[in-house]
Amino acid sequence: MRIACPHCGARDMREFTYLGDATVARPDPSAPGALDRFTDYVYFRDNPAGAHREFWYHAFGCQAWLVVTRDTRTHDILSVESRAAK
Amino acid sequence: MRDESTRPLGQPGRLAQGGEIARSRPLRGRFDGRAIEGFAGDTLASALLANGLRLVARSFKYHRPRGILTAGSEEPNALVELRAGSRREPNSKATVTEFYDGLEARSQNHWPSLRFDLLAANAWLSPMLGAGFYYKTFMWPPSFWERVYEPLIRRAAGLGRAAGASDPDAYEHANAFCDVLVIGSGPSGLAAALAAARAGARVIVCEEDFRLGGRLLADAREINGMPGELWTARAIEELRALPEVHLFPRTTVFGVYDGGTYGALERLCDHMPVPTPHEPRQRLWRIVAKHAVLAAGAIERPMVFAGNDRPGVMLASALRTYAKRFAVVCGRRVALFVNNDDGWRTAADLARCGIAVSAVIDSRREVAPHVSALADKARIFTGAAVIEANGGSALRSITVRSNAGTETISADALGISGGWNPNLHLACHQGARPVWDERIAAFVPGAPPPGMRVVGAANGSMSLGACLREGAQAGYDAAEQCGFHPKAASAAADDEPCAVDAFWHVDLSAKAFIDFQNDVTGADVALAEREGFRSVEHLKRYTTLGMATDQGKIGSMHGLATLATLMGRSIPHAGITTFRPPYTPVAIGAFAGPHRGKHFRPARLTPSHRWAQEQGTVFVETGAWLRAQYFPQNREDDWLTTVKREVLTVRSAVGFCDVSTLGKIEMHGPDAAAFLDRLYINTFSTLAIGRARYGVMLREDGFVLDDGTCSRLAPNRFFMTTTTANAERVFAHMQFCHQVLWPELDVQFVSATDQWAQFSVAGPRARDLLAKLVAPFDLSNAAFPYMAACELMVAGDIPGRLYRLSFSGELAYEIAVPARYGDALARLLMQAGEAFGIAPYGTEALGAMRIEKGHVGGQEIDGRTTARDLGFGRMMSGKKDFIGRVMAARPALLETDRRVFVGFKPVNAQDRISAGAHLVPPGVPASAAHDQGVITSVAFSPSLQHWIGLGLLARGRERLGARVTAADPVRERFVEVEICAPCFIDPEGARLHA
Amino acid sequence: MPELVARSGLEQLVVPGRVGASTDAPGVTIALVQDRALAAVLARKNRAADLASAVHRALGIDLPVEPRVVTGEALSFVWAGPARWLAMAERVSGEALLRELRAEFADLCSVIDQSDARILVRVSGPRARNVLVKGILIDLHPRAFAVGDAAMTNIGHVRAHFWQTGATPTYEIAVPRSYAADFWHWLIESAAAYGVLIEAK
Amino acid sequence: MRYSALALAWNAATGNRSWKPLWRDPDPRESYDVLIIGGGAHGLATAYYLAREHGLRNVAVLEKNWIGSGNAGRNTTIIRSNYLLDGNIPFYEFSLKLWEKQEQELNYNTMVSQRGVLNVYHSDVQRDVFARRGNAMRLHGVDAQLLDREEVRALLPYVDFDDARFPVHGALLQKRGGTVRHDAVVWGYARGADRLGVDIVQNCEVTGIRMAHGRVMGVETTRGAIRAEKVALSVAGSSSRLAAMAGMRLPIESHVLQAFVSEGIKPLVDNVITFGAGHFYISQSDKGGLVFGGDIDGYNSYAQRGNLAALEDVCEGGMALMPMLGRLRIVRSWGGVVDMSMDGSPTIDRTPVGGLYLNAGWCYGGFKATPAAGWCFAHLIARDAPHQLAAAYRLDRFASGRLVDERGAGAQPNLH
Ligand SMILES: Cc1cc2nc3c(=O)[nH]c(=O)nc-3n(C[C@H](O)[C@H](O)[C@H](O)COP(=O)(O)OP(=O)(O)OC[C@H]3O[C@@H](n4cnc5c(N)ncnc54)[C@H](O)[C@@H]3O)c2cc1C
Ligand SMILES: NC(=O)c1ccc[n+]([C@@H]2O[C@H](COP(=O)([O-])OP(=O)(O)OC[C@H]3O[C@@H](n4cnc5c(N)ncnc54)[C@H](O)[C@@H]3O)[C@@H](O)[C@H]2O)c1
Ligand SMILES: Cc1cc2nc3c(=O)[nH]c(=O)nc-3n(C[C@H](O)[C@H](O)[C@H](O)COP(=O)(O)O)c2cc1C
Ligand SMILES: [Zn+2]
Repeated sequence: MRIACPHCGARDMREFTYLGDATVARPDPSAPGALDRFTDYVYFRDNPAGAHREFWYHAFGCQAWLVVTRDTRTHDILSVESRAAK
Repeated sequence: MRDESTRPLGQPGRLAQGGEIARSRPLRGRFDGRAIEGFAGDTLASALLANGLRLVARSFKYHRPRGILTAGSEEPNALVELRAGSRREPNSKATVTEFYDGLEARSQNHWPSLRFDLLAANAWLSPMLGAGFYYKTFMWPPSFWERVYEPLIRRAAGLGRAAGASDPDAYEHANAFCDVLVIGSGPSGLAAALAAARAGARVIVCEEDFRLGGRLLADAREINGMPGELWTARAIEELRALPEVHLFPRTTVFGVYDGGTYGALERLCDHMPVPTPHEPRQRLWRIVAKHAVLAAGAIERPMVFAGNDRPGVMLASALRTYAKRFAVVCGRRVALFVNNDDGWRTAADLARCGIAVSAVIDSRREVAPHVSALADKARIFTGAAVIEANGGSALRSITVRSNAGTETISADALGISGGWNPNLHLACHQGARPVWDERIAAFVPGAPPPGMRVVGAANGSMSLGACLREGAQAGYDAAEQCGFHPKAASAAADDEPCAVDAFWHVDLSAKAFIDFQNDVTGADVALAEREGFRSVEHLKRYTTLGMATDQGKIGSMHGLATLATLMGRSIPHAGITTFRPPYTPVAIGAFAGPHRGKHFRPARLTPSHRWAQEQGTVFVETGAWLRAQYFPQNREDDWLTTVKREVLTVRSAVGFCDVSTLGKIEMHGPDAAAFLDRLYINTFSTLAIGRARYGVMLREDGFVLDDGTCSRLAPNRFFMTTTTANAERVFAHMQFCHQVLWPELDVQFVSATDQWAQFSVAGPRARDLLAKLVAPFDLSNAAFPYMAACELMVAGDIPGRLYRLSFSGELAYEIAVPARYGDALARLLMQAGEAFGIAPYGTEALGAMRIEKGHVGGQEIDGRTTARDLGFGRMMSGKKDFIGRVMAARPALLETDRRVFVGFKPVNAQDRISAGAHLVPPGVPASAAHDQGVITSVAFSPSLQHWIGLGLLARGRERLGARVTAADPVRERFVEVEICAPCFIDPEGARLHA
Repeated sequence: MPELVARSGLEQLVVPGRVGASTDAPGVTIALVQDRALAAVLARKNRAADLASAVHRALGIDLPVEPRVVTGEALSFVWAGPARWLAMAERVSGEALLRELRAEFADLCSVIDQSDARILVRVSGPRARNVLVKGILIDLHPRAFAVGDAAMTNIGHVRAHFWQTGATPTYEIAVPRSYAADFWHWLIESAAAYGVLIEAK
Repeated sequence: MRYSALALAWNAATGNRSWKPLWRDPDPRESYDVLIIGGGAHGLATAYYLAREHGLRNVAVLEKNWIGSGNAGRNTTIIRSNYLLDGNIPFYEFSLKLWEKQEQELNYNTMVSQRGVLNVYHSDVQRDVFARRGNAMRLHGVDAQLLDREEVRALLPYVDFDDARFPVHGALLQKRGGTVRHDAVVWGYARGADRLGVDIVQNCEVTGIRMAHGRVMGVETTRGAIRAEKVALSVAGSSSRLAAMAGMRLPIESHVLQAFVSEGIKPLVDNVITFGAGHFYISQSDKGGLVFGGDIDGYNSYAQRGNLAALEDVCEGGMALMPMLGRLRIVRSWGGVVDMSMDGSPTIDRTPVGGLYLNAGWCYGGFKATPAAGWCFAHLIARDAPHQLAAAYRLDRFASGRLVDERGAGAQPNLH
């Protein structure tokens, strides 16, 4: 698998580490029901067979956290965005 | 006997002329101890045949005599043990083993010998040993499985013997990129390569054979009016001259991976007895190609009839290959049994080499006259079949059934051709399902993976003309899509007849082999169907069809087709099993490449490594690092003596230890303090400049992630440390927090782990020692108290850092200098410390002292403990959010009977406690019901003169002074221990504040 | 007070002379680059553009915004990630480089000494590319990677930052100091077949 | 027909014509008492124990492909109960005990081979971590032995003790651990369940779950709708997809795990060996192939195939541990979709939907659990109450914090 890092260019997957589901967002820790929401945030995941937005970290490269949209049935990479400030 | 084995056989099978062999370079080797001769350009198989050896192997299950079936990597029978000693390679295919001088090979899987194999008796039992027989028996008595049945089965199974010794050869990895990867160098591949390369594209051609040319080396054909081999030679010459073309013979593309990544194995030195110096045996290529052209050709199918595995029965195309390419005749009385036009060409090609074909048996009723004309001298049987191949360990005759009845024809070679299977393996590695093509009665590639084009015989286009056209077109298209301007192709040849009628078996007897290598017969397929294994995948797994080293290249198609017939289904409906990498077997060593032995993983070395080596230090692998474990001195003969001395030196004088392995992070920026507040459970924004603080981080799930210290060097400048083990994970976590969670924070950080050589200098004389190194810096308690931190000059003018941190509990400092000075600083510390009785200490003493002081380490931060468990409950700030705060408040994490961090000392001071022991109340059996915790770390305390331990115990903090049993049944140690506070030395901290 | 002597840690390994196959001319020439100061330069939040202009004003060079190395008179900058660079200067101390950069660009970036965090190796010669492709999974063909190009990647299990400085080709490779011995081993093994010259510094 | 040596002989004498299919191939009926989704080892074992232990025979197992096509048919066959945590040991030990009598109960030779499982360690710290685990096992009455270097050398002379980056110091041995012929387990349970009346329906993909008033009503399949009051999900790597049909998200990611087999060779590796310093484990199949694997590829995938990086990583581990492997060749690689859970442990529990039960999250280690998972899942389905051996595997543990995290890796599936 090769991921086109927006900063570095297309690179083999072994330069990256994986964190999974990027559709979740860290809840407001002070909002009511925070514990339930955090449980959801930390443990419960989208796990689709198809397009999946997921976090990859360009560990050996530029150390940017990327949001990669990838088809989990074919491993085709549909898009890559960076979360690193430019 | 000896005489006989060394006497050359004289190559009775070698034709007087022809062949792509170098007659000027004769070679000698040995097969089963017998001398064999050949020429450069031979394979072991062609040499064996030239020497007149036809029986070369015994089959897997029934130990049937086997010969050479093919001339390629699809060979199921002729597997040998190649080389000897630690280089022995079992199951090597004679058909792709290049012959070299001194080659040594042995036949395998027989007892006592190849010719007289007593295990051939299995064949008599074959009715009982059909598919899956072992699932139905060997169940009684139950205890016999491991002791009797399984060892018997294991010994019978398997083919060759592994060397069983460390592989002495080297392997290498390499990466390549190209516009067009061409897989296979037959006419299709060469045409593709030429079209793309002429346009200027970067082209790589991989060919598994040691010679390029594919079937053009084996078949007598013409291209552009010239002999095929001449065209090939010219094409290769032209390609070789182009700067952007790389031709890789002896290189098999074995797998297709995501993103246009192809795995290929180059055999650099397999055609010599041992690799040349500095060369690896094999090189594993990862090829990233924008486009790939799969021109892997087709694999001929056998015919299924009784005795079809008899030595002498060979693929018709193999007969042609041996004759034309190797100038070897496989028999003097040759017959052919075919179901397609192409098989007939064998007669014409062999005739050209002076070998007459005596009979052609075609299963089809009708054969076009211009096809049958190819064998004008032979007896022709149409609508006929060979029903049995007769003979013992060599073919003697065939029994033919035709309209005219049954007759036996004398033959010592039978060429069989059941049609051709496009070699679509690689087109399917990404999961594409092949589709059935009735025209050629074979599967052709479905949608190939992105970027791949399949051409020529691999695509089901069997005629040479079509191969050239398709190849050139694919090369053209690929180059064009890469932005080049290719020109139309020029090579042309006829579209020879290649009609075929499906023909799957003559009979389904127990002697009609479908999967030769696994001895799967027609009877097995029928049995499987009868027992309900009606999915092709069930058939495969129940009978082991297609699971041998040839992965069904030879037999699978017949098996699947037979199943379909038996069930009355169409072949495409029944389907085909999955193609998986590797295309042909690949050595495990090649995948590992250079990462083996001491270089399995890099050993990270500390700045003082060299110096420590000189001290005769014992090193220990701690994760990625190699660290000094202890520094034995003269006459210290066990590690504990050394460690005791090291600890006592620190406690009484001064010692030092390289702690450069700690993860180090430099953090700058206006929001650095705010960022740290969110990372750690405690607060850092309040930290004064020039001060350090201990900090604990949680994971978002509320369990402890890591601990370390963080110093504030300037208002917006921090220096933090992580544990050695977690450095990478913490750094990535921090990047996540910054980039994803809080991008609004203006903070910058980099890893500085390798930048600094950092030494802990500890002991009552630490200040006196350091004073010599950092003068004129004021080290007094007032100027530089416990937990102070600063930048300063070391040894005059080296910019360094000093932190007054203590892991040992003594008056201690961590001093850091740029890593290049680490070695010198170690030497300087030794020299300057001599007057104070200094000793270096290693990780053992470091660990012992941390246990004496009750600091948590990796055994306590095991990913299941909370800050409260470890005694950091009060550090958790209630005034701010931080990672893990919310989840740390889950009910189970707050329970009062959790196992918490406490210390242990043996009730009987002589007793040794061990880490890993479980804690049960005294006097009760050591059973799970009574399990209350565990000892996580132990050390011998030289100060206390007994073993001490740290651990996790249910309600431990409420039970100080009480006793539990430390039960260590795996080491048969049961020790009564007293629960104590996790600090054994100087609990008030007087020493570290000294 | 005795002076502290700088050591690369590779003294035992970097022995000038020929190793590997005895070819007429060495296929690969390898040298340890010493006396070069390195500093990580990280733009403050939203200040990358300002930093670039300031660098341009002060040094007359453009900070690379993609993986490249830009060489100025006294200073070079290698791109090291989004809004991050590795500044390099010959024959000055890390401390001096730090001081200079902090003085010039104080509010625009954070500057952190990395002079000792890496070992820098120069690999050149007609077979240099053949050696690097054994570890680097990046296209090094001149059409794809030319003089001035840079990349961060891994060589085997080792993190590496490298750039091409000459067409011969010549590359400079920075690896974390603690990995240097392992990296050196790999490098020499991979180059041996081509004949290696290890240069004195 | 009962299987035995005698039966083999009799059939051989009569042309092997009387063998019968191991299971019928029925069309699905309109309704069942219980529908089990997933014809893997777990689903079939569940059906078998439902019928045998709870007398529930109006049961169908629905399988989208052919039975055993999922992880049951692609795992590396290791069974063991050498766990650390209290939530795990009794469960896996119960499973091991069921394995020990499985062949006689099923009258099918599943080749349960208790050849011993060794986990080698490389340092004193790792030794103590293994000792902790071994002691936990012993406290639960499970066999465990801590071997030192020489004891390992006697068993595994070919391991690299000398030139290794991480020299072997010893091993934790569970003698009763071993391997089982994976496909035979599927076929054996299928045959057993079929004989008790269970319908095994292949090529029947569940495409929807019918619910009303918070209760399950049945399923939609590619072979039509089927009614049932109880629906039990046992679909391993597809768990999230099935749960999504019922409107649930799970604490699971589906990852690819690869495995490899070498060419067949004469006996070479007699035990199951797991390398403690890299990602590698190995055993030799009775057919002669070395079956080995390592870490998951590390990313979500339903492709049932992986990439080169993981393959290289595994072989590096193999060569580091046993450099004699170098010249042996891999003949095939494959991948399975494993249901990696957030704490590395499974869930056998009810769901918020009445009558819908879940058996999932087995990660890379659910094969060894097959008998116990089937047993406990059957109990849960029949009684609507969790079995006490699976008490730790509840869904609410993520909210409560009562996790079963053997590795302590936290909520990141690819680290477990
Ligand atoms: C490479 C590999 C190696 C492993 N090694 C080991 C090991 O050594 N030891 C060990 O204990 N464990 C091992 N495991 C894990 C083990 O294989 C699994 O945990 C276990 O097999 C899962 O249970 P199962 O057999 O029921 O799953 P599966 O066999 O996967 O069964 C699930 C079934 O559900 C079916 N299904 C899915 N969706 C639907 C639908 N919509 N409708 C109908 N049917 C559906 C699937 O087709 C599949 O047949 C390994 C796994 C892999 C992939
Ligand atoms: N008339 C017929 O029925 C018929 C049938 C089959 C073939 N043919 C003839 O055979 C020829 C086919 O030409 P072609 O070029 O398509 O195929 P080819 O068989 O000539 O060449 C294919 C080449 O690919 C190589 N190869 C296969 N897999 C490989 C891999 N994974 N990695 C590296 N190399 C690999 C093979 O070693 C071979 O040299 C034509 O001459 C055609 O006429 C005719
Ligand atoms: C324990 C075990 C042993 C195997 N042995 C072999 C073997 O000897 N030969 C072979 O071709 N495949 C072998 N396989 C792999 C299967 O052929 C197949 O690849 C695997 O079951 C996955 O199925 P799939 O490849 O059809 O998707 C083995 C698989 C397992 C789980
Ligand atoms: Zn990047």
